[in-house]
Amino acid sequence: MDKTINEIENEIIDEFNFFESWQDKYEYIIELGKKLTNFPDECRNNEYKVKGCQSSVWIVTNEQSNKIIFKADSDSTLVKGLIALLLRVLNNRGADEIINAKLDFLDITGLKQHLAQTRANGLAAMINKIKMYAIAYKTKHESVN
Amino acid sequence: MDKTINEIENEIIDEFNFFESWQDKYEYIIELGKKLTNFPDECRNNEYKVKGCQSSVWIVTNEQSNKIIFKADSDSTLVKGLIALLLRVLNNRGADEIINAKLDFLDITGLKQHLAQTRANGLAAMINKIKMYAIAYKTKHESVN
Amino acid sequence: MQDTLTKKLFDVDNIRKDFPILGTFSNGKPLVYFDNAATSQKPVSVINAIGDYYRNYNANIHRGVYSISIKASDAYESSKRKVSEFINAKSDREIIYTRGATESINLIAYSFGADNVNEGDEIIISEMEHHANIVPWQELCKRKNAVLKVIPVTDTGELELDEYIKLLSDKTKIVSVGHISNTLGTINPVKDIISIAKAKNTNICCIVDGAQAVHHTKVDVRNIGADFYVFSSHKMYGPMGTGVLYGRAELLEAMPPYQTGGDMIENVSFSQTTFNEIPMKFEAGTPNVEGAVGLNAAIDYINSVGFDAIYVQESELLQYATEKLMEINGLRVIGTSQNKASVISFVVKGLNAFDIGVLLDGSGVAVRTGQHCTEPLMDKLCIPGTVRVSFAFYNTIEEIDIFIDALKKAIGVLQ
Amino acid sequence: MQDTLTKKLFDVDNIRKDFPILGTFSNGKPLVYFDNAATSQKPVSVINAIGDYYRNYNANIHRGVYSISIKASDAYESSKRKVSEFINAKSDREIIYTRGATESINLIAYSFGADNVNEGDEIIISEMEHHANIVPWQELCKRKNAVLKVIPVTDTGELELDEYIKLLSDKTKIVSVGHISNTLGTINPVKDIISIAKAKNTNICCIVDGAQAVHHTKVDVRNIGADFYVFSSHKMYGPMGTGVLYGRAELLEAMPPYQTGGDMIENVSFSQTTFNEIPMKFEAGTPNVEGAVGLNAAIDYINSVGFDAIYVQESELLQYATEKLMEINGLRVIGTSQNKASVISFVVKGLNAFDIGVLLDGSGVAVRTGQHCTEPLMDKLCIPGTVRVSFAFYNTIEEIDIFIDALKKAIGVLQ
Ligand SMILES: Cc1ncc(COP(=O)(O)O)c(C=O)c1O
Ligand SMILES: Cc1ncc(COP(=O)(O)O)c(C=O)c1O
Repeated sequence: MDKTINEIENEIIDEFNFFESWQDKYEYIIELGKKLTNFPDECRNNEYKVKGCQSSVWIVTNEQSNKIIFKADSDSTLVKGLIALLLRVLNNRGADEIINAKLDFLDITGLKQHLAQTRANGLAAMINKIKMYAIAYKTKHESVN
Repeated sequence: MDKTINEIENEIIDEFNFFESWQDKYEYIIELGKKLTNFPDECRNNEYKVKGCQSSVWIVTNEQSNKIIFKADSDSTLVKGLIALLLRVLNNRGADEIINAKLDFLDITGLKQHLAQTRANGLAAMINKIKMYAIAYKTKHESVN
Repeated sequence: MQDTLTKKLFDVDNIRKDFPILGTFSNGKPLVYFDNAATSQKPVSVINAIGDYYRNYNANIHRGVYSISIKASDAYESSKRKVSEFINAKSDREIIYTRGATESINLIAYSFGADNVNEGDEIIISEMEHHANIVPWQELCKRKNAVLKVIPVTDTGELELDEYIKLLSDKTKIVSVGHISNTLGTINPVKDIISIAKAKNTNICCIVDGAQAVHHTKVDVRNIGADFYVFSSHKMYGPMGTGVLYGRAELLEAMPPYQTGGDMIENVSFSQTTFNEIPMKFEAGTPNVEGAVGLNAAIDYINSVGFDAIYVQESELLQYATEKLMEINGLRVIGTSQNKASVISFVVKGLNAFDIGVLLDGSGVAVRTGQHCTEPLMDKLCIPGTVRVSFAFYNTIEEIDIFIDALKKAIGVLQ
Repeated sequence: MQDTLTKKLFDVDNIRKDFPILGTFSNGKPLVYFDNAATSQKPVSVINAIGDYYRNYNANIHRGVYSISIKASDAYESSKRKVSEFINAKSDREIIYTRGATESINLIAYSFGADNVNEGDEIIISEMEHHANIVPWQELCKRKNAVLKVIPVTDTGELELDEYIKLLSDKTKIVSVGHISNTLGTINPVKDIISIAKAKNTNICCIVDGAQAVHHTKVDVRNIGADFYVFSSHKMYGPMGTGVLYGRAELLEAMPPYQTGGDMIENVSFSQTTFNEIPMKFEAGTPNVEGAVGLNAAIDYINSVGFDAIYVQESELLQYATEKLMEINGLRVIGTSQNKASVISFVVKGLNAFDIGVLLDGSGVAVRTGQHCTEPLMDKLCIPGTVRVSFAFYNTIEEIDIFIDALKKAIGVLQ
């Protein structure tokens, strides 16, 4: 995967522009959510849980040749769809890239306004967690060098 | 003094109807207030004080041939004027008369709305006190009989 | 014949014109507002009363010597009298304005609790209480080393009165229960609950959380026998920011003040401060006259519609919506008490409540999803949350049809 | 030249059109509203913001999944950001909405006091404090067996800083002073007061009661160095029923909650309840969105007028009125500090303040009389009360002329 974060964000923005109604956009997100199935069952517990008022989000991470790999899940299909979009942008990247990502697509697509901004869904907490992982990874990596 | 409470109240109502503006009515009340000077100096203390937020009211009482006699004072000239009106109606009467007095003139003249209703002036507390005196007097009197 | 008569009692189309927001659009669709248990919408008479207040007689009250201050004081006092009559209190001295039902309960827990609850004493609440009627008691128990006892709830969402009776003991000092459950809609037999407690010991202090009740049914605090009764203006068509604490004068008089500052004092000096009489003793700071004026207008509005008409309309909505929901496959209504207000919680098998709520919003339908500030109840029922629809008398059968259609579509997309 | 420029900065006739109540009549005379320190009047933008809220997006916030709830949440959050910028807080997490300045101080006294004030500790306030900044500390001292120390006031109505320095000790835990006196108009050197305390011990908690300040002068809480800063919406052209508590995040995070209930909790169970993060931890119950929206509009209004223009206009009113008052025989101005806001208290020899207030009302002039919730200050100055006039930027020189004429007439009648 050689595309930059920016390129993928632009892809997503184009995709969302393609839909006319929010009804359609939601359906697309739900489809993405239904397809997100690779989360390890044994990790769906409190240790990996991110606080969210109405829907729970779980996230696990590991590292592979200087890249960080995330897997995440939620009990909400919509939130899973958002996770899928988010991981499409952030997964399998270096710590610096993740830390510096502005994630403007959430605003530009209107996802933030429609879904991501409600405190209820835990997405903000998840983005936070992803960035914290990246910072922790970087600190560890730098102290090794 | 043979006039009934009602007759005196009506006199006062007529007097107030005579004035066109509240300015004039206030001036009349102030005149009455200035003339109210018979309060015994030594009684202007906490024992005889009625609670009022902004102006203080003092009141003393005694009895004379089945009638109750009040003397009262205030640091506000306006309140003194109101006291003068009130005592013109209630002074030197029997306990029952006092207890049953409705004091409608306060409403009809607009005095209540303009002056007497503000918690500030202690007039309500004074009326209360006068009635309490009358009730106490009656109780004492009846138990004697 | 009877039916036409009832219909004439109440013309919902006309009523709806009184609520400007009901004519607005949400996501391009007419707004269907089914989150009335969270907060109600406001009739134009309430909105205008607020505007009129600020345009014509806004002033600080009680100590003012000038006309608009006297007018504002009068408005504040007559609002108190209106509330007092509305719930049949003995006197407006028993009506304290707070910020909301939550603050009212906090005030009782702090101030009544200060002198009347001691180590080992017991406080009884129920499993279906709103957090506002749980956490202040937990905190009081912590401060005092007292014990919280909880009346369990049946599977249909009713209080287990047998268990309640067993919980009552010589140590019971307070019983505090909700009049109507904001999650289940259950109307609790508060009069019975109180008379049972009082039969055990007349000194048990009985508190009713009426936040979900005062706008659905005529409340008579003396008939119920409550020592305290609390509710919020914003749930009864009045403005936000005002709540009511009714308390029996005798109890209020004996209680220490809660917040302190202006208006609630009689005399202040650095050596000694004395407090004002009730109700002012419990109203520290500049009173919210706007809120009082708005609440007054809200009660006038409720009275003009009338509880008979409100009951007829809301019952019809409840019944119709329940029937339509029951027809949906995999849908389960949570809270099936015989005696219910127009609040319906439900879950759909395999689906997340939040997802359903978001999709309903896409159709202009506003519902609440989640735990509704009743987490212990959710835990007891072993569900993570529900979708809740709650109706006011201004809602219609047509709106329910729109909702049911949107719900079916949402389920289809999500499954 | 400079003068014409300043004049152009500010056209009072236009400004007055923004405040509907200023065009009304009182007792047949144009209303002259000089009781701004008690509560301010509201611009039409604030009144309309409230109406617009109830007409278009009234909803309970934070947990809503539907559009108007999201819009209402946004409005609430952006109001917080507006307040945060207005007083230059570091973050909107440091802004807590309360019912008013009084509740803000009660919250601090209860919650900060709980863990930080112990037996024998000292709390410093001043002799010119409003009851709201006295009684909560007296109550805290009672609960904790702590000691209240009082900075004396000079005859001109200023704090005796030398005495203040002497009062500071190793036991001092809290210093709480008013920014501007509601009775005297004195602007206190709060920045100096705080830096003196912090030089003694950085852990001394410094609280400023800004109820009379935020609408007169640009407040920068970080520049002042305050740990807490409190004020009320209704005195700054916003709606009643909302107040602000600014607190440094570090302190707020360490404090236990004050009121408990909905919105301020994270998880509730009968065995354990955990609390939400700041600022929600301190906001129990349904937030007053209306108040937040109105306060936001009020700050926008203040910003659009600008503190430079406000200062110029209010200084001119203060100076002109002071001069005119000084010309009256037997009249004494109470509070003659060099550094004053547009508040003037006075007494007239041999006359009662209440009588003067009532007669002024007859001429349409609204003033406050009495002790202004500063009874200890009155005791110190040996006066039973004052007449107080307090100006906002929408007041005019012509209004002062009307007031002075009416005052002279009143004095004539009363003497
Ligand atoms: C200096 C000062 N502090 C505190 C307060 C209390 O404000 P509120 O009554 O709005 O709570 C006031 C106003 O009454 C005040 O002038
Ligand atoms: C049953 C019940 N009690 C108490 C409350 C608390 O009311 P408020 O948030 O207005 O203080 C609510 C509403 O949220 C409720 O539904």
